[in-house]
Amino acid sequence: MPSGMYFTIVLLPLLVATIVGLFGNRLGDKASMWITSGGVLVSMLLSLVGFMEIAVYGKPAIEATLYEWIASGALSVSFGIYIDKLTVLMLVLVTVVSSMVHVYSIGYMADDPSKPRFFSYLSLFTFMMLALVTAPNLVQLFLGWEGVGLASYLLIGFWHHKESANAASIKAFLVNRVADIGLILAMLVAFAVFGSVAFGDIFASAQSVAGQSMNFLGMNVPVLELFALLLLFGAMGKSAQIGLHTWLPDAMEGPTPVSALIHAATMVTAGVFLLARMSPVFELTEIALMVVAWVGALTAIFAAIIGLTQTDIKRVIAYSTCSQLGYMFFACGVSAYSAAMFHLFAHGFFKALLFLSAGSVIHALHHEQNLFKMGGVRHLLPITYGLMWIGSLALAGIPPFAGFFSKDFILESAFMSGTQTGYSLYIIGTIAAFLTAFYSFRVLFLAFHGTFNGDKETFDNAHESPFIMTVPMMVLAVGAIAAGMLGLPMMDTAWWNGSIVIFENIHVGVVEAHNSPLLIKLLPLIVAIAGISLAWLMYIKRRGLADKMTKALDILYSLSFNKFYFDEIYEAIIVAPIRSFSKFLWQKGDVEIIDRFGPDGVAELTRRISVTIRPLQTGYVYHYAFVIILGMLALITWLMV
Amino acid sequence: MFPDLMFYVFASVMLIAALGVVTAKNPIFSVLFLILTFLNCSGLFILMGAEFLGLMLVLVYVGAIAVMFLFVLMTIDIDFAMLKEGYASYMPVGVLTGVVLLVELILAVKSGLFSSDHLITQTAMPIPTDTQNITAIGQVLFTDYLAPFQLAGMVLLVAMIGAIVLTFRRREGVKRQNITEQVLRTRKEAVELKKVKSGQGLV
Amino acid sequence: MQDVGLTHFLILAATLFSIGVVGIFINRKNIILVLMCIELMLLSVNINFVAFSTFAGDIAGQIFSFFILTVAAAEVSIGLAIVTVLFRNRGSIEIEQSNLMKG
Amino acid sequence: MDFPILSTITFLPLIGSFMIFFIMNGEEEVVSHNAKLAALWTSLVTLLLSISILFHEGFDPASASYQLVETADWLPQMGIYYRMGVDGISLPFILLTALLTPICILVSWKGITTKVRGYMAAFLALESFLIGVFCATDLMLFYVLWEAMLIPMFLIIGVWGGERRVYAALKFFLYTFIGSVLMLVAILYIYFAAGETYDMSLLSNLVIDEGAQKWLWLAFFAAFAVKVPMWPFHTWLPDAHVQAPTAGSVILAGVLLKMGAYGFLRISLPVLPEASAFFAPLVFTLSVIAIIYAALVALAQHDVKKMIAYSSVSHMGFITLGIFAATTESIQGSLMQMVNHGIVSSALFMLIGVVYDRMHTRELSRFGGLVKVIPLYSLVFLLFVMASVALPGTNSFVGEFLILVGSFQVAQTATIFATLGVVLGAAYMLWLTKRMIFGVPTTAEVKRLEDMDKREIIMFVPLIILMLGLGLYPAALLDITHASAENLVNSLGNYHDLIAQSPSWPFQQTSLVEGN
Repeated sequence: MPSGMYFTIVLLPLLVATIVGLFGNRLGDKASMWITSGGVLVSMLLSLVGFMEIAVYGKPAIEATLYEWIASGALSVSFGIYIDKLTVLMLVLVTVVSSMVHVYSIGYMADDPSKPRFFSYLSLFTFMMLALVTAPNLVQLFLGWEGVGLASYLLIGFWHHKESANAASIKAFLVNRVADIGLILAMLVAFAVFGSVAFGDIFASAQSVAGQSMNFLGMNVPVLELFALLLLFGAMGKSAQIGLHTWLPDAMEGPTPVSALIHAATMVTAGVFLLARMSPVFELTEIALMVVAWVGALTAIFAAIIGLTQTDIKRVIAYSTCSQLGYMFFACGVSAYSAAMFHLFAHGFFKALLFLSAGSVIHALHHEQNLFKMGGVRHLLPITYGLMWIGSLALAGIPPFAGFFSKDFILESAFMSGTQTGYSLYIIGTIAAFLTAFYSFRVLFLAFHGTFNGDKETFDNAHESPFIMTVPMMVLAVGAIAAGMLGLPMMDTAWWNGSIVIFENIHVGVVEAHNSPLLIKLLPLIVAIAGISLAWLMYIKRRGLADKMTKALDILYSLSFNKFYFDEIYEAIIVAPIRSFSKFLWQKGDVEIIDRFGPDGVAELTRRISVTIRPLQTGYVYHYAFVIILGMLALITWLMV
Repeated sequence: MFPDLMFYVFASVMLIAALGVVTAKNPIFSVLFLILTFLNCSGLFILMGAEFLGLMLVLVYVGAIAVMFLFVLMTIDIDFAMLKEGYASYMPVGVLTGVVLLVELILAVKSGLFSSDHLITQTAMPIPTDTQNITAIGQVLFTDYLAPFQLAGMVLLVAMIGAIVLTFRRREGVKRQNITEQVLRTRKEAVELKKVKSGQGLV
Repeated sequence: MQDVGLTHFLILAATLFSIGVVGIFINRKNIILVLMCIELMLLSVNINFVAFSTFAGDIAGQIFSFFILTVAAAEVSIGLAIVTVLFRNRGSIEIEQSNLMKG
Repeated sequence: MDFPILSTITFLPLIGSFMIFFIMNGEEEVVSHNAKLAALWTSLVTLLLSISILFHEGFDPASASYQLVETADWLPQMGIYYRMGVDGISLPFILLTALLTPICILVSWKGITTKVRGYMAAFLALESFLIGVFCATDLMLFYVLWEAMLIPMFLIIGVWGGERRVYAALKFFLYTFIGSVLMLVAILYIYFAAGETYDMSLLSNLVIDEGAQKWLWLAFFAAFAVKVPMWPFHTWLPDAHVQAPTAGSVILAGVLLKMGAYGFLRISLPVLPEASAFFAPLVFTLSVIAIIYAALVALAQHDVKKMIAYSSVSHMGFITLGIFAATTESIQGSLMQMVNHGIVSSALFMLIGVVYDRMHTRELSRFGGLVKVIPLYSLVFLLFVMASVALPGTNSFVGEFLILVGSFQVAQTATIFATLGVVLGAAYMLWLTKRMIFGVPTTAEVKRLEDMDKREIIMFVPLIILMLGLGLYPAALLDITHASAENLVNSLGNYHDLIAQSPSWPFQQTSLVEGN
């Protein structure tokens, strides 16, 4: 079976996760760590082989079924794999980052008492993510989708004694669940419209239903727009797009390797993957694509603005993830799926690298995450410092790093689409690029330059991380550098061999992107350099400048610092009303209405009536006998008359 | 004429005895009157050709029930005179009810609904003419009415058990067998080893 | 005086029944007497059954009478057992005192 | 006639019950122990026998008709016969009952200390009647067993329950009894309408005029909706659950609630299709209210058991929605979801029972940080929480998804609102998990807790296996139900067209896909 290798890639992490999950305590910490890491590493090697096969040698896509999972009526859902270029790209990204994070965690979690649990969760996550990207149908994708959500829930709340970690894990799960409604409904619509949930069937009949509309909640909606918008809603949750992003920063409560793997490189990109996977559908829509582009662009700038002022090193990177995901959505919205996937791929490496570097700093400083309590540690952590530079440059979009090419391509595609919307999107994207460069170097300068602001003891004890942690970071750094160069062919739609579909005659921007004016091409680079310079100016050259600006832009600053009050608004308009409404339903609805007029009311009525007629029962037998006789007399009389 | 005459004799004695039952001062007399009532009734039954039932009446009512009444009355030590108190106060309403009832019943009987011409005779289980009454009853009772007959037996059994259970008293200080305890007994509890010193005995 | 017929027996039974009813009323305090009066009433029912049986020429009436006999016996034995227990527990067989069933 | 396997599994527990109740005598302690053992073995043998049905040569899962049929005279003068038979709709419930009873007996092994003999006897009798209800194919036999089941359950709640057990038991009894009395009237009507027969296999051919159908439907609805329970007839459930002993809750949630849904599938839909179509929008409306309302109320609970009880109401809302949507997918989904709910909520009640046995409280605020003290327990708890929120890979996902897929084509708006229940369900279950399992152990009694012992592990193992097994390989169940569900849907004829003409309730279906 040629597909055997791919099944191995997917199932191996599950196997090791189960072994370690069930017998971890008996195997011991060391064995648990190496079994899981080994399993994922093998998976990674096989993925690379698969990448060579499919992506480099261009073998046709593989579709294979393990067994039929759900079959009822017209519905048939199978467990299987669907391996095309899109998938192998994700396979490589997921397995590489995951295995590196596994290895890194061996060092990072050295002091943690429950290592087997942590590693089995990590491997479980890897399995779920692989199941997601290899899914041949929406339902299996949903399995992986929820599975990664579960793993994320478990890992965010890994330190379950921390109240904030528990709250964050629930928040992550619930916000994602809200978005899942979109995905569930999308599956329902898919089944109703296409009669199937398999990608192949959907793509095959997408064209033919393009003109149809259906009734949805009393409105008459074009079928494909509806389907695409529902998918988008689902994707927004996982990928933390504006409105549904609130869980991502909180998710930083989890251990840092988790943030690197789940909340930067892989899980959060599932939404983008979904959009790219469904490109044959999105290409047929108009409104949906535009909404995707706007959601992405708004998220990109909005998250970047918040990222400017955060003080927690991980939160800054989290907002930057959010913003970069916005870029990817934005790219999908302007039909530049290939650029989105390219950006996703490169971003996976450098963002994981950034997180792991941040983790290295945090580890060295005894779990200090506040940027303003760091500073000047570049001599103590030279390797981390160097790697952080690579990551930040890649994030800021400086050539020859990957970020440069993909970001450029996205912005050019927007600009060349030639519409008003395209121009506005281009401007927003460019501003976001400036902000990105600024805040990423703000982190770098605040953490590594200047003087140390924490307590002295911590500083004295700070030391470079062990090799087990730095080596994976270096591997990722190599990936971050190489991805940009090696990935260039991906920009060409033809490279994707049909796994991404773009209607180039409609969405001209993608084709024309290469022909954009030089200024348009260079502007993102220029603003990025400007952003870095500004960061240098504010945080190294003249340290007082930052405070002055804060005071000058008081309102803007507090808006950004308080994350535009999203959490507070949600609490006030959704959470609190639901809480009091549920209490109302219970105490008024159930107790005071249903019970009062239902069973208790009837019982009370019965009781009252019986109290009224109770005295009739005197308890004297001869009274009863007397009544019987009277009754008999009456009966006889009645019969005779 | 003779059977008619006998009817009037039996009937009048029976009614007088029945009145005696309800009015006698001493309950013992009531029971004796009750026996008299039963005996006369038994005579009526025989007059009607139901010899078996008539004799059963004597056996069951006089032999068993009435004796039981007597027995209970004797064993219960009670001031019966006290129970007669207020005897008069209920008399008017009691008698009134009784009279009204009687009048109505007689009117009902006299209305002719129950007269012989309305009777559908010789239908379900005709009385055989060639056998004795007891044989006839037996032939029906042990065939068509077998199940009710068995049930009647069950009723009597239950009544017997019921009466025993009701009056049964568990007395203190009476030793009883406890099977579980016996089975659960271990060697340790049952046997005690004592060293007997030679020439001394145990006591 | 006419020939003795069904009507005579029915009236006799009715009279006996009425006497039983009156008896229950005037002897309401004494449970034993009440029981005896019930016996009287049952007897009147028996008379009816047997009379109908005879005059209709159908043996079923006698069979039913037989069953009533059984029930009467059972009733008396239980009734008297209750009286005995009542007396044992309360030292009295007055009905007025047994009104625990009062609502 | 072949070996009467259905009668055997129905009456074996009853015989066991009689043996325990009337024969065992003597020392309290010995009797208790023997009663437990006897009950356990009886129920285990019943379980084995009922599993053997699956491999019985007389049973063909591809056939939709009643199989392993047994017929005998009961009261032939009144047209009442003893008819037994199974098909794909009833078999899952028989297996579920047979599985849950031994587990319930294990659950009560230590928790029940008084009148153990009576308790075990009541449980076996309950099992017997429940299996009987699902096996019966004679309406009168069905009714008799349906009512008979009330007695042991009433006793289990009323005698071995919590503080307000009498209130709860009476509420349970009266609620269900009123419903079933109305059902009796309807059954009698059908008896005469069908030409004096109670044979259920003939009923689907019965033609009843529409006006009468509606009344009959309402009468059956009274019985079934209370049992399910549907909003607003649900208020007995939280009380009954809270007061019942753990095993009582398990069997109540696991099997008893399913009887109502089973009745809808067995009688309402096939016998009264026109009336069902007429009232379907009403059922959709009530189902959606139940899903959302109960989930919201569950959010406000502080008593763990009450919360799970309300979650049951919410989950059952999905099931009624699926049944009356009446597509093959939705009916198979409902059947599957009933089994799932039987597994998952039973397990949750058992889990609550485990800590209740140790701490004698169900107040949420008294727990917290259990994962630190009793990790194995917490793992199992988490597993079942995930199953309860219908995570893919667990059995509940398959059931819920099939229901939604099937109903979406028939009751679109209702289905869309029902998906909200998915979020709310996750909300209260995760909140519960957080308060109970995670955090730091605060009270001294929590710190003293001991983890699950062998007996407790044994009773969870089959449930965990089933939960994951059915989640990953649902065909095991879907294959059994497939033929019957399809047959039922086909026999409904123009049911779906009729729904569109029914009076407009808030959740009214309109045609789905239109060409341009």
